Amino acid sequence: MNILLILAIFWPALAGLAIFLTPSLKENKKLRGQTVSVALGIELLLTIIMCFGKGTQMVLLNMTPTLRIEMNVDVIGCIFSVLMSAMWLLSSVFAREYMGHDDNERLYQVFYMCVLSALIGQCYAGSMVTLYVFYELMTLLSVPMVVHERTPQAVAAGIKYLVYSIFGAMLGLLGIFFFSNYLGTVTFVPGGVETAASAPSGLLLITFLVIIGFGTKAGMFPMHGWLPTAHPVAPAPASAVLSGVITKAGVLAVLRVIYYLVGADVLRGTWVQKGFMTLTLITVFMGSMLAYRETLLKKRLAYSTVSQVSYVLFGLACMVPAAFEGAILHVVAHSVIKDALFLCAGAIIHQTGKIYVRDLRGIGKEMPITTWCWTIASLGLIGIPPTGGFVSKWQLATGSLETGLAGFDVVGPIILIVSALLTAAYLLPVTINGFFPGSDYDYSTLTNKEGSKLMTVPMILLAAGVVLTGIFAQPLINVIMTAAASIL
Amino acid sequence: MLSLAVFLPIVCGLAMFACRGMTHRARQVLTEGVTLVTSLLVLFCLMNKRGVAYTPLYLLPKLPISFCIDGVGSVFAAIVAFLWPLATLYGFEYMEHEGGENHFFALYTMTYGVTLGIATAANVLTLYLFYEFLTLCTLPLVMHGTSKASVRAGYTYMMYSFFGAALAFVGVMLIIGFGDGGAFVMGGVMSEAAAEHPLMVQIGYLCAFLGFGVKAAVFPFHVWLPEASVAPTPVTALLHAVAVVKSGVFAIIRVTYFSFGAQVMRGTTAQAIALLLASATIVYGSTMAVKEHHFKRRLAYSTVSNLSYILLAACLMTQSGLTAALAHMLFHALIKITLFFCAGAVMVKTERTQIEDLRGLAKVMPFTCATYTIGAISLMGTPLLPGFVSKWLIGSAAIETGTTLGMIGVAALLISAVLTAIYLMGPAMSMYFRPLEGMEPTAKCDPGMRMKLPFAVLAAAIVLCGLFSDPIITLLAKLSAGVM
Amino acid sequence: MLSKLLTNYEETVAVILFCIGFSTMLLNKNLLKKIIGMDIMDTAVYLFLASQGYIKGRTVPIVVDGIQSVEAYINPIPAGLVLTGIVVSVSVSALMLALCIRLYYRYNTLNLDEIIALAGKEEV
Amino acid sequence: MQFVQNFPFFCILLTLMGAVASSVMNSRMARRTTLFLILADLAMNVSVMIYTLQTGDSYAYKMGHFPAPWGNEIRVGVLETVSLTVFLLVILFAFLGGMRKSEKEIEPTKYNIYCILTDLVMLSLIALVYTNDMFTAFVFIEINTLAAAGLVMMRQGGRALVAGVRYMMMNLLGSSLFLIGCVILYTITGHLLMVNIRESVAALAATGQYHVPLTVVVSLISVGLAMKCALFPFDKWLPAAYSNSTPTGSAMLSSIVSKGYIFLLIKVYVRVIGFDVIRSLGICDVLFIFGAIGMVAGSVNATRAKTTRMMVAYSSVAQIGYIFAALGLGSEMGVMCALWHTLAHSATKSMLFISAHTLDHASGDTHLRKDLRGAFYRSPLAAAAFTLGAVNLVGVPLLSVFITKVTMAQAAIQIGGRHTVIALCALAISTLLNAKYFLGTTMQMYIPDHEHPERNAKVKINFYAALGLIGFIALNLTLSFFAQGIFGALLDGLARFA
Repeated sequence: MNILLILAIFWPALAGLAIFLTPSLKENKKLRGQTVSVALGIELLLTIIMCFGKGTQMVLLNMTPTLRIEMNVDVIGCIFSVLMSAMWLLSSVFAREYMGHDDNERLYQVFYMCVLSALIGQCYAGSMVTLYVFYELMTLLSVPMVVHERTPQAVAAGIKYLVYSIFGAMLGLLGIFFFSNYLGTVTFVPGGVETAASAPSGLLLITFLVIIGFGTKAGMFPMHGWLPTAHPVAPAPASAVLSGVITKAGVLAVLRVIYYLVGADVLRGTWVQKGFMTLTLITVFMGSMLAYRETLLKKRLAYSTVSQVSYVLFGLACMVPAAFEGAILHVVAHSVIKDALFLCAGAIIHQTGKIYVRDLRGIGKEMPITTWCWTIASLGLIGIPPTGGFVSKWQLATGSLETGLAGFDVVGPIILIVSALLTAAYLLPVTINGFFPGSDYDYSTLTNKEGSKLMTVPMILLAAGVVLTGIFAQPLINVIMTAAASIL
Repeated sequence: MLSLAVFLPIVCGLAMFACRGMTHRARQVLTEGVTLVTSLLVLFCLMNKRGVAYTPLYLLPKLPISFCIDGVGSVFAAIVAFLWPLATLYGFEYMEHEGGENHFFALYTMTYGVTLGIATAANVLTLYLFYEFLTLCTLPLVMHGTSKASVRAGYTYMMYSFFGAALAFVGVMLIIGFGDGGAFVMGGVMSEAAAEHPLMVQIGYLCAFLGFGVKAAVFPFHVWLPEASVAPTPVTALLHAVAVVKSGVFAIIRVTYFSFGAQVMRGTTAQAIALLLASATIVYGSTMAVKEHHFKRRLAYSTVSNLSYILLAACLMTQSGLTAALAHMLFHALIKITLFFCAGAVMVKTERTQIEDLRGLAKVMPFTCATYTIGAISLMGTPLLPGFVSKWLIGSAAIETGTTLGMIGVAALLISAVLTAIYLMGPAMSMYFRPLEGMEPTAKCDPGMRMKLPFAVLAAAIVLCGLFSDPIITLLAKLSAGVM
Repeated sequence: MLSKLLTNYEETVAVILFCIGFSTMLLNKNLLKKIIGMDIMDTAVYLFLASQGYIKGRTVPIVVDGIQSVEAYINPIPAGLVLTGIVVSVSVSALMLALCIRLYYRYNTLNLDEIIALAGKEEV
Repeated sequence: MQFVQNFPFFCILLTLMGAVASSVMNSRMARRTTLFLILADLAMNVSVMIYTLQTGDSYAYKMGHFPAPWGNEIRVGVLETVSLTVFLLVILFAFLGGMRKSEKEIEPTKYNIYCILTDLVMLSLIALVYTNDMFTAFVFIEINTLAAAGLVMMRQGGRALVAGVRYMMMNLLGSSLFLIGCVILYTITGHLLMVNIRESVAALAATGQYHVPLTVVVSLISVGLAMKCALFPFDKWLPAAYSNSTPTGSAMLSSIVSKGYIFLLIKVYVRVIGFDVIRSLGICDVLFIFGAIGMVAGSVNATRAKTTRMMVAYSSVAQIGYIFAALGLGSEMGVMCALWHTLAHSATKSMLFISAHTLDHASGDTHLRKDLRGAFYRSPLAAAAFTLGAVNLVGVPLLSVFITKVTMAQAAIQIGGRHTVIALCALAISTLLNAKYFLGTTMQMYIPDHEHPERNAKVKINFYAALGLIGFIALNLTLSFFAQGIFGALLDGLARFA
């Protein structure tokens, strides 16, 4: 199993480098694209296999006597890893068409693969240090994806992304220093290391800082500034994984800190939990508002990410089983949905070159499949049954009622619902104007601009996923239950 | 043997002054040869002659000049011995456009010996002696250009150094006076003196700290370092990133742990002041580096802040602190010299000195830019690379002390880490992701073999140090525990 | 007090003379006067020395009417010293005077301040 | 009584004869005589030195037929001979180094007088070092003063003459204070031979009476000699006097004349009065304070000096400050430091003066510091010598002055308290200032003059100057590298000095 674990972690990176260096793949774009997809397919397989190897533990590398890179496969890790590799695969397929005429595509692929490695590593991380290590690597490796377009604003956005993330990571590092001081260890233990009911006030403060730090990646309120700048400038497949998956890396980190290091029991009811919840709620609302006011298509999606990821964080902040399940479910749902939306947006931009929402009248006529996918995805994000979004949000709402924190149990659900309405308000117009351009729409110029299969298939799959996660949510919920039971 | 290692380069350097009429080839062979031989000698001593003391002469009765390689000294000696041949090799190609090679390499070689002298000094007087010589040897190197700017830089350097020397002299004298003779003993020689007149001892420590701190570019006295970056790059790279500045740091480590003694100084006001200064310098240096637009000056400022990382760790006055200090000393040496080499290569090959001019250089000097990037990401503390390891060690050592000052130190550390990312990654990104200006993309201006070789070696060394840091750190921990 | 001064009046006079000489030498601008002051000062010193050398009721150490015990004579050394001293001071004042003449030829003044001022104007 | 024991006396006699004889010679003869005298004295001293080093003891040498209490005698020991050898070497090199230039600067008719003055300075130095009799000391002080004044005025420029006058005034004041001191000492002890004075002073001090007179005596002597050495408050006359003389003149004045007085002062403290008494009188602290102030003040003035020689001259004030501060520490270590610095400084400072003159000459008979830019390329040897001197005075380790600093610091730390702080501060500050003006000037020498490339051409310096400079360099390096031995010799010399 250890071999498989190592393989699961490093396979994408190795494959990426191999692809980059193999001379025969230098020229042949098509072949290269296929190889990448295949490689990612294998990776998906590997991660699925790993699900049967739960509890595998190993030390990857000793950096210093006190600094060990140790791995530990558990439920949460498996869920995240499978999700991530799946998303990766689909976006890579999409990318083959989208990046078709890009001459730096080769370089892009390498980093694309390496980032996945870092992510998988983070999923299987067995200790805070390990997590931090892969987190940091992932940040750096994903920068080239952001600046890929090579435009000045792309570079500027890249630097902004870098600085925000590094700052967040530094807060995380600070946390590690103090955790190893307060808790004596930074190895993950389900339910948290600190079992004593009363935690030193320093520990609470540090925990809060760490949450904010890793919240950066998840675009949580005080540190969300980079996200709307960075995601849109990246090429569509990149932005799809950036906001669909990479934001979840932040979520994962927060999750690990709260439930596997400090312990929910320690934090429950403290100012940390309240503050954290407040921040998430602010973010949820603010994100939706900004998305609503935004006219650039991709940027609007970026803002929506800001708000949606904070749903997840809110779920984590509640620290009750139901909310926890909701959170994990929403991780899955949101990844799928946001991937779908970004791919759609990418397809639209790639085929029509329209980047403003207002220009999208009649898009449904030009690109029916894309628009349908978009519609389904948006419904999912709003939370209409029977999509995954509905299940997750339902769980979140119920969970938030159970927290028993005066005020939050009322405010929480309300804000969630309000933001859901806003979500409808900023996503559906595309569909509506797209299918019903109105009487003055000139049908004569109408041509089918639908993209090739490479573009449509992933979208369709994702759209299907949106629905399926809703219908067959139960098995997933059961899995999550076990995890939740172990840590709450 | 050891004294030979110290004096061989000095003598050869002096000899080179004498014979001016050498051909390029002969000089280069001679210089490289001497350097390599010395490095081998050092290696030999490291292997076989640990803890054996040699006393070539007495300054006065009871005041010997003596050498001895002990644990901490061997680290510094090893660093120097590893880097010097590389830098010399690099220097050959670089200096061809600067001229005045004869006395340049003569002094360069002499400096090697002097630095070794510092590394292997067995008592504080010897240390001080070579410390002063270092100033004198490097002064002409700084002014090598003999332009107005370089003369001014030289003057600044000289004044600051001697200010430092004057302060250090006071400290050294107090050490010799109170700690009979001031031989280096792990744990210090001042314990009873500290009991008798604590104030004097603290003043002495501060004097020594600030005095040697001038070379280590501690905040109020850092000015000379960015100024001195007008010097030819081999000088800036080796001397102002490794030899000279590290000597300052090393001297502080020496007096802290081997003369005054960590036990004695821990918790005193002197330590507090030292720690605060170090923390201030860390942040200040990074901030200035961010503001700076001249490539080499930016790197110089980054040196300022990184040196204070080491000082911060050293002034924690715990064993883990010392370990961290040594680790960062080693890693920063490797990384910073690499960065400077890249800057130098860019300067020689394209006459570009400003950050803005680096745009798109990756197209024409891929090798150099790649090396630079490796250096940059490892200095900003990317996991799996050395910078992270040392930062980790420093941070945990600081927390371990559990003092407020430790916390402040950690805060400074992390703030500066962010700034580091800004000022190092900015150039790296513009190298790769900005269009090249004023140059044919086809023009290949990567430097020649004699420059590339050091690049390759250093880059490899950095990565290896990062991946296999465990044995290194364990060794350092042993050394800092006072094991030979 | 006064009686003390009167009883060993040589010393008193010597001190007074010394003061006169000292002040003359320092305060006067005129070179010649300075030299005179210097001489007075020296003289004062010699007077002092000579007076110390003489002991009441003893004779010069020259054998006139049969050798007597040592107590009969005064110690000749002070006298010798005085002589030497006088010689020295004479030579000193000679040198100074010669110097004065040179300076006078050069700047035809003897006022030291003026001379210094004039000399300051000359090339280094 | 071996024959070699007569040599000190012969030295004095021979030099005296030579000086007198030179008055009727022409310049070349006079010069040769001087050279011969120097070499002869050197030879004799070296042999005496070897003798004393072998016996390790010091002996008194009776002059004339009168035994101790009445007669006049000289005292010879390791300390005397070693220091005197160094001084004589300095004289030799200084004379050689400045010979040709002095010929140019002095009227040919006056040249033999110049030689005579040199002889006399040498004579009085030897006598001051050897004599064991207060009044003899006074006489030779006067001779020294007169000869030195002659050297100051030798160039006969207006400034030189004025400098001479001021020099005379200050020095005569000093020597007459010294004389009064002697006389009072004589009146209270009834002796002039140092040893006998020592005994009776010890007796007096034991009785506890005569506290005031002793204080007066010591302070008169100290102040008198301090005036002549230009200790801080009395230093106004010095720079003009030193910097307006001929090369040899300034070298001798800075490093021979003043050193003679200092040696005498040390003798008075150690041999005549005795240190325990001195300390009880509390004169030391005064000297220490003024010395410390001098160390700083002199350097401060030096940084402001426009001309090179002025700078060097002012640095002499600072160095004298070192010596007196060391004496003022009032411990054996302190005296040792003062002695060592007397030697080190005389070797260094004379070298600096000679090389400064040579460099000025090579740079087109300039005086200004800024004109020295690129001087290294004009005359490398002189520049090297100057650099060595400068670096030495800055106090770079391994060199002689650094040893002074170490000794002083250690002595101060032994005493502890206020002394430590003051001494260390003074040392630190003066180091910094020295670096500022000396190394600042030296750096300039190595920067080629880009505006006037023709000024970087090499200028030939005459053979004797080169000889002198090389000699000086050798001497300094010897003092530096064999410090341990010499220092040790002086140390046990001092033990037998009292």
